[in-house]
Amino acid sequence: MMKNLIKSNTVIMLIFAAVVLTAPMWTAPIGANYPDLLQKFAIFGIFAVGYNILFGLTGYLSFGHAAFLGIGSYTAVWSFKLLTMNVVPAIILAVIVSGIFALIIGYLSLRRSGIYFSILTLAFAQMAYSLAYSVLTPITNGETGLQLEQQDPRVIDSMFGVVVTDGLPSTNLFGTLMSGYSGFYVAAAFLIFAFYISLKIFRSPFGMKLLAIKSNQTRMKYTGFNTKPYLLTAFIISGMYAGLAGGLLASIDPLAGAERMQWTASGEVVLMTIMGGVGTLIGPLLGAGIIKYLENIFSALNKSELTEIFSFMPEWLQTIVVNISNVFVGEGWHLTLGALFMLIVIFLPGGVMEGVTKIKDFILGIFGKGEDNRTAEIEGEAK
Amino acid sequence: MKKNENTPHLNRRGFLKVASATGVAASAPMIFMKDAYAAKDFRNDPKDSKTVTLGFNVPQSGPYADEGADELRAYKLAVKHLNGEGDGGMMKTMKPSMLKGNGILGKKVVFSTGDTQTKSDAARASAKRMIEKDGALMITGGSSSGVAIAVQGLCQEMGTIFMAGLTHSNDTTGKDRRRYGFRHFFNTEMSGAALGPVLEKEYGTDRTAYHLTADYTWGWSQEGSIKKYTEKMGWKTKAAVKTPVGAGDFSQFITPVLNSGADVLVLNHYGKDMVNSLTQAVQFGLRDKQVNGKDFQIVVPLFSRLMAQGAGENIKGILGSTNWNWALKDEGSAAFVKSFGAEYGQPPSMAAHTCYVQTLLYANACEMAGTFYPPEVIKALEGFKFDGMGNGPTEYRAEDHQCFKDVLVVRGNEKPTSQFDLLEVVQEVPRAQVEYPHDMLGGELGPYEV
Amino acid sequence: MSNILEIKGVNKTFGGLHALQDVNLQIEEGETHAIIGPNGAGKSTLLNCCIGRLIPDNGSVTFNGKNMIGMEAHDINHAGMVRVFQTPEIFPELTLLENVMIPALAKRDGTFKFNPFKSLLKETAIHEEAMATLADFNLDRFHDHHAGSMSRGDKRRLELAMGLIQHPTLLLLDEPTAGMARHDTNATIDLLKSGKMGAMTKVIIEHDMHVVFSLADRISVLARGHIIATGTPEDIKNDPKVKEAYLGETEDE
Amino acid sequence: MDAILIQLLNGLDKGAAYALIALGLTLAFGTLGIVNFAHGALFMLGAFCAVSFQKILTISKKVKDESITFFDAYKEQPYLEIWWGDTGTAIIDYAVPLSIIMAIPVMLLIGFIMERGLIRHFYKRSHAEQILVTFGLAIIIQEVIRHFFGANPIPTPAPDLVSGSAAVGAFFGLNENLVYPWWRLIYLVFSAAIILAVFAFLKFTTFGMVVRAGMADRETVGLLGINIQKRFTIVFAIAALVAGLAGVMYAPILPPDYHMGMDFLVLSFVVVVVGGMGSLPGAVAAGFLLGVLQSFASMTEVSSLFPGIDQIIIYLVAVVILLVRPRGLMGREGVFED
Repeated sequence: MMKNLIKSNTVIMLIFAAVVLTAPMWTAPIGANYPDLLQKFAIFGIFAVGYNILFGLTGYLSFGHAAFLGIGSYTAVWSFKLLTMNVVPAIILAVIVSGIFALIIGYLSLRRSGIYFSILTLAFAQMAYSLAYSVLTPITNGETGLQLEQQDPRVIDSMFGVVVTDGLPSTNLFGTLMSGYSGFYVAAAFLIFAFYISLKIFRSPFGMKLLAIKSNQTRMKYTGFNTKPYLLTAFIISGMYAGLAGGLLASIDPLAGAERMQWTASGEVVLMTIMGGVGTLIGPLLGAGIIKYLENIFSALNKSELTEIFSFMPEWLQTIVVNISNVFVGEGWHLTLGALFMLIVIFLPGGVMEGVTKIKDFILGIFGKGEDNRTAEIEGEAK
Repeated sequence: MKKNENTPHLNRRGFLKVASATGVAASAPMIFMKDAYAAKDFRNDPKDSKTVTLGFNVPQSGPYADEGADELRAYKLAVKHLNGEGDGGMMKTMKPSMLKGNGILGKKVVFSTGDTQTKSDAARASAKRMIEKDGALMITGGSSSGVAIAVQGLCQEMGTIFMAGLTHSNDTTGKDRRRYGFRHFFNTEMSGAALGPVLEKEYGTDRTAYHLTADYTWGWSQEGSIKKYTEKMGWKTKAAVKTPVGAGDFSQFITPVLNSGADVLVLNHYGKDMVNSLTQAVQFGLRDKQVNGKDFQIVVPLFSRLMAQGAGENIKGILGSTNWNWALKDEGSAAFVKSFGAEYGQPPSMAAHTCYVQTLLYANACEMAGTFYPPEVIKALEGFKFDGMGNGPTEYRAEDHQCFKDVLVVRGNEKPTSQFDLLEVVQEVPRAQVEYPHDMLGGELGPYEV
Repeated sequence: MSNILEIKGVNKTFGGLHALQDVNLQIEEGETHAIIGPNGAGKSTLLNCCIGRLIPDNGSVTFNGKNMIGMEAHDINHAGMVRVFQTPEIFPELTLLENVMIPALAKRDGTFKFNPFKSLLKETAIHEEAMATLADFNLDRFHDHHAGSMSRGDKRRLELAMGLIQHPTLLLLDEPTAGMARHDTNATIDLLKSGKMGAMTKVIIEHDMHVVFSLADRISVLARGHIIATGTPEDIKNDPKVKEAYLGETEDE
Repeated sequence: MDAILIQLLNGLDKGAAYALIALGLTLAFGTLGIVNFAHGALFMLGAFCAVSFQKILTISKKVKDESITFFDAYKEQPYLEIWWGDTGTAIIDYAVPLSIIMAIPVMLLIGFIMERGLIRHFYKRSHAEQILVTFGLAIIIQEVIRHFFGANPIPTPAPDLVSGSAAVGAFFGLNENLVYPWWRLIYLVFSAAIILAVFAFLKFTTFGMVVRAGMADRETVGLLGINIQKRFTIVFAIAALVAGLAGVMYAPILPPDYHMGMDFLVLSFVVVVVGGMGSLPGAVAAGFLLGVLQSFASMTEVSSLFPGIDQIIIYLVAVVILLVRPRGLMGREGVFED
């Protein structure tokens, strides 16, 4: 009974939406309840969820997805500059343009598999990055990043006679400004939508076929499937997710920089996905959240704040704890990141989601209801 | 048209106020309230709070991490001095000064820190955190022009004052200048103007230069300025080659210099690129060469002591410009070096100096304005003339928010007397020589009220 | 009776090795045709040439009147020729049920279909058919187990189920009972003889003579890349060339 | 003509570094099946062997500069110089080449510890997990180095005798002005020697034969029942050593900093893959090929024709090669394709 309830799409989506929309509340105790970080959680969540459609379902490890994030951002900023400050056209264009690039890059890269595929995607993304940083500066504004200017044409806005009072205009969704908490809620709405699509794909025959390709591609061919278009479709979808994330990044903060396309950015989404749990629905989101949290909160802690945090301890212990933990925060946040990567792979090979499953099993075990829990989501569906 | 009804003016003020003031509970529904603000209500107004928060946004990871660490040291020192702790440093030498050593406007100064990673995205995220979460009233720091411009743009949108750290590109106070952004550091135009005459004196007017330029905005800005001033005095430019940022091995760019007929190599590189290209250029024997009957010379237009450390022996005898050096003997510099040295056991870098000065200047402007309200603080800073902070009499030009002061031309020290004594000051180029019209570089400051 | 598969003059060499030499073979509709021969005789190579895994150097493979050479593997599958593999080529990470649903979907959806918004829950027809097929092979109680965790015998039967559910015109079976216990082998023979499977046209490669003589209507013997004999089980038993080919090689396997 | 010759030298020199790094990487790939994202960090550790050795040699007597009162500024004189005079100076001068003596045991030890402590538990795990764990390790190594040495590059000059340039042009009877730094020529020869040594080791020793068999077919070698575990450890240690030596000798060309490994990491993966997974000659050939092409692409004649080509040449070539040759220059079927 309970199990069926949990497996129902509607229930999952309701719970998911409730959790996402109340994020400003439950992130308060960990100090993450400010708009910028919440927006980043949602946007990189979309990026990771989309990446998981490629990597989690087909097993193809792309090392160049940041290129689509960057392309989405540039497209969106250009839409703000040329068309209108409304985010709707910007995001639609971002998704379409990154989809087109994903089609081209995917078509070429998918001619190879395994590590050869990975390096091809990496090479394309690095070319995009290098060119955006230097030669393509007229389009990308190079190192500084593409920014809005007061004298931008914005033809649609000027057609409707929107007056720019002073300073730079702001991005908006039919009048609702995109910065701050409203920006978070717009991004959250997109995340819920993106998650819903991902859930549908995971639980569709299409998704099952992608999983089967990951499991045994040769067999799929002899079973009568042309695997190339399946892989390409998955590649394009995940590229469009990245474009959506990039477009949202630019909508909330209208600036697009080349470093968004660098290999480290591509690597970041890979790490988010693996850390959270490849092929699980929620895992990549968790991974994105953890990495962004470390980057933004841990890097900002310093000794005086640590002293405050551990103030409940006796003084001698506090000094020791503060001195030890000080190594891992502030400029040492990279160390925490590295250590976390290692600990998770060593102790939780399936990512954070495996930890969640283990805890769930443990609790179920206590109540004597140990069930055969498996990571694949689909089989429960097909019953 | 629905759209028009809802967006009569694209103006973010109403929203900002609400978002900044809220915790969580108030967030969602109140976003839609507009224009419900009183005249001097502004983001992160400390109101009755006993403290005021400043945001120090410095590179803590990546290639400029050491520079960032030094900036942070300077900030912490400035906070101490503002709060009346320590020996007061430049607060005693700054003229005119309204600083009393009791914080700013009687409120104790506290700070939050962030890591720019020398990436625009990360720097903006970290600045936003300090503004949105920690309630920072002013953002300062950074070690690259790309980051400075990106954060400056953000601060304009957020209505938070930005006191730039190390940023040398013309654009920061040129085409990308902002009303809320202020730069104490000098720029490539001033480097060119200062270096030009010295180069003429040292190497003559009959020279042919070869530029290697880091392929991004700062590099181009630097190349343009040096070209402008060297060509003015009769130098020819043989070639200007762009090199990829972070190339590591520059051999393929250096070898063409050997037989190009040029007798000066200008390295428009900074940081690791500079260390690598200079080290390798020296290995290729460029400094031992004779071309056109003259000794081959290398010029590095922007120097910093931290980078000089990385280049080791190779820096000896090479000319460049710098914003400030700890060996300066004026009263302000001495006071700063003394208190920095006492605190950390080493001299401050030029980035540290700029950051320290910027913090004091902001605090003083608040005192002058008698409020934290940014437009009033901005007005207090605009056109502010001061002295006693190194670099002689200085002015924050109102039209572009660029500081004008003496620029140092330095040379890598041939005989250092200590591990810190890497640069010797060749000339303190007077301010008048490096000044340029405010409209020369274009750009719009934008509005006071956002 | 008409020939459903016609192999004419097929040659295949690997480097210096002549794996298939001028192979001619006709499979008639409705028959169960066994191909036997010593190890390395070229049996698997022959199957691979039929399903597009290998491309013969020359000769023709005609299935249902259509030339198969150069066709993509997935197109050959949809033409109606389906292969069951010797080493189980299943989807180890998927459940048994999913393993069987995949080929059923292939049959329905064709080589490519983009239906990401259809829920698997709504695929009741496919679901029922898959369960029924699993039941045919006595696997239905394991339907939610991962295929990778099953025993080798179960995997072989799963393979058969995956082939069967596509209702192929011609089923190519590569040693369907290899590695099975005697008990399982007999059960498999019964399966292949009766019901839907029994009526299907089949080509079986097999070592186990017990299986061959229990199932085959006709037998071809392949030795060193040549077909040396084709005929009924009785003919083959008495063929001197076959005896010669197997003499001295009886110890193989 | 001269320009081409010298760019060829540049390219070979760059290629030598790429080839050396890729060699160790592909050795670990091919035999152990491990995707080692910490390989760049090993290169960096090698360079820091040179740095630490130099630091040890230059432990100095500090004479306070009395003119500076605010903080302690010293005039430093290494004890070696004080004790042994010119001999001491000469030893310090040769710090980088001498540090090889230290680098060999250190790198072997690091490789040994890494393999025993971590890598061996990941042979059977997915590539994704290998990437995550080795990347995490690389970050940690980097941060530790930064903790001790700071983020700034540290100058590690070549010995005085070879810090200048050799008159290559005069030697070949070409343009007199054609010179090339001694140290780069030394690096080239050194790389060639290491590459040959590794190849000879694999070719002519029984140990090498097992390793090569392992690269051809890992499963079978496992079945041979030889103590494969021990051999794997040694192979990994050798890979670490090769990376480390590449780093030591590169230090005078590129003043080491904590991040230099990451800068080379991606590039070395591209080299390995372009060469073909698991192929040692492929990795070496690809290293030299990409190095030379990179040099030529930055000639003004080329880059003015195709703006930006020097920025992307490596990746462009990688794409073209991988599309034309499915498994890189010399890769074999079925290796790392799933």
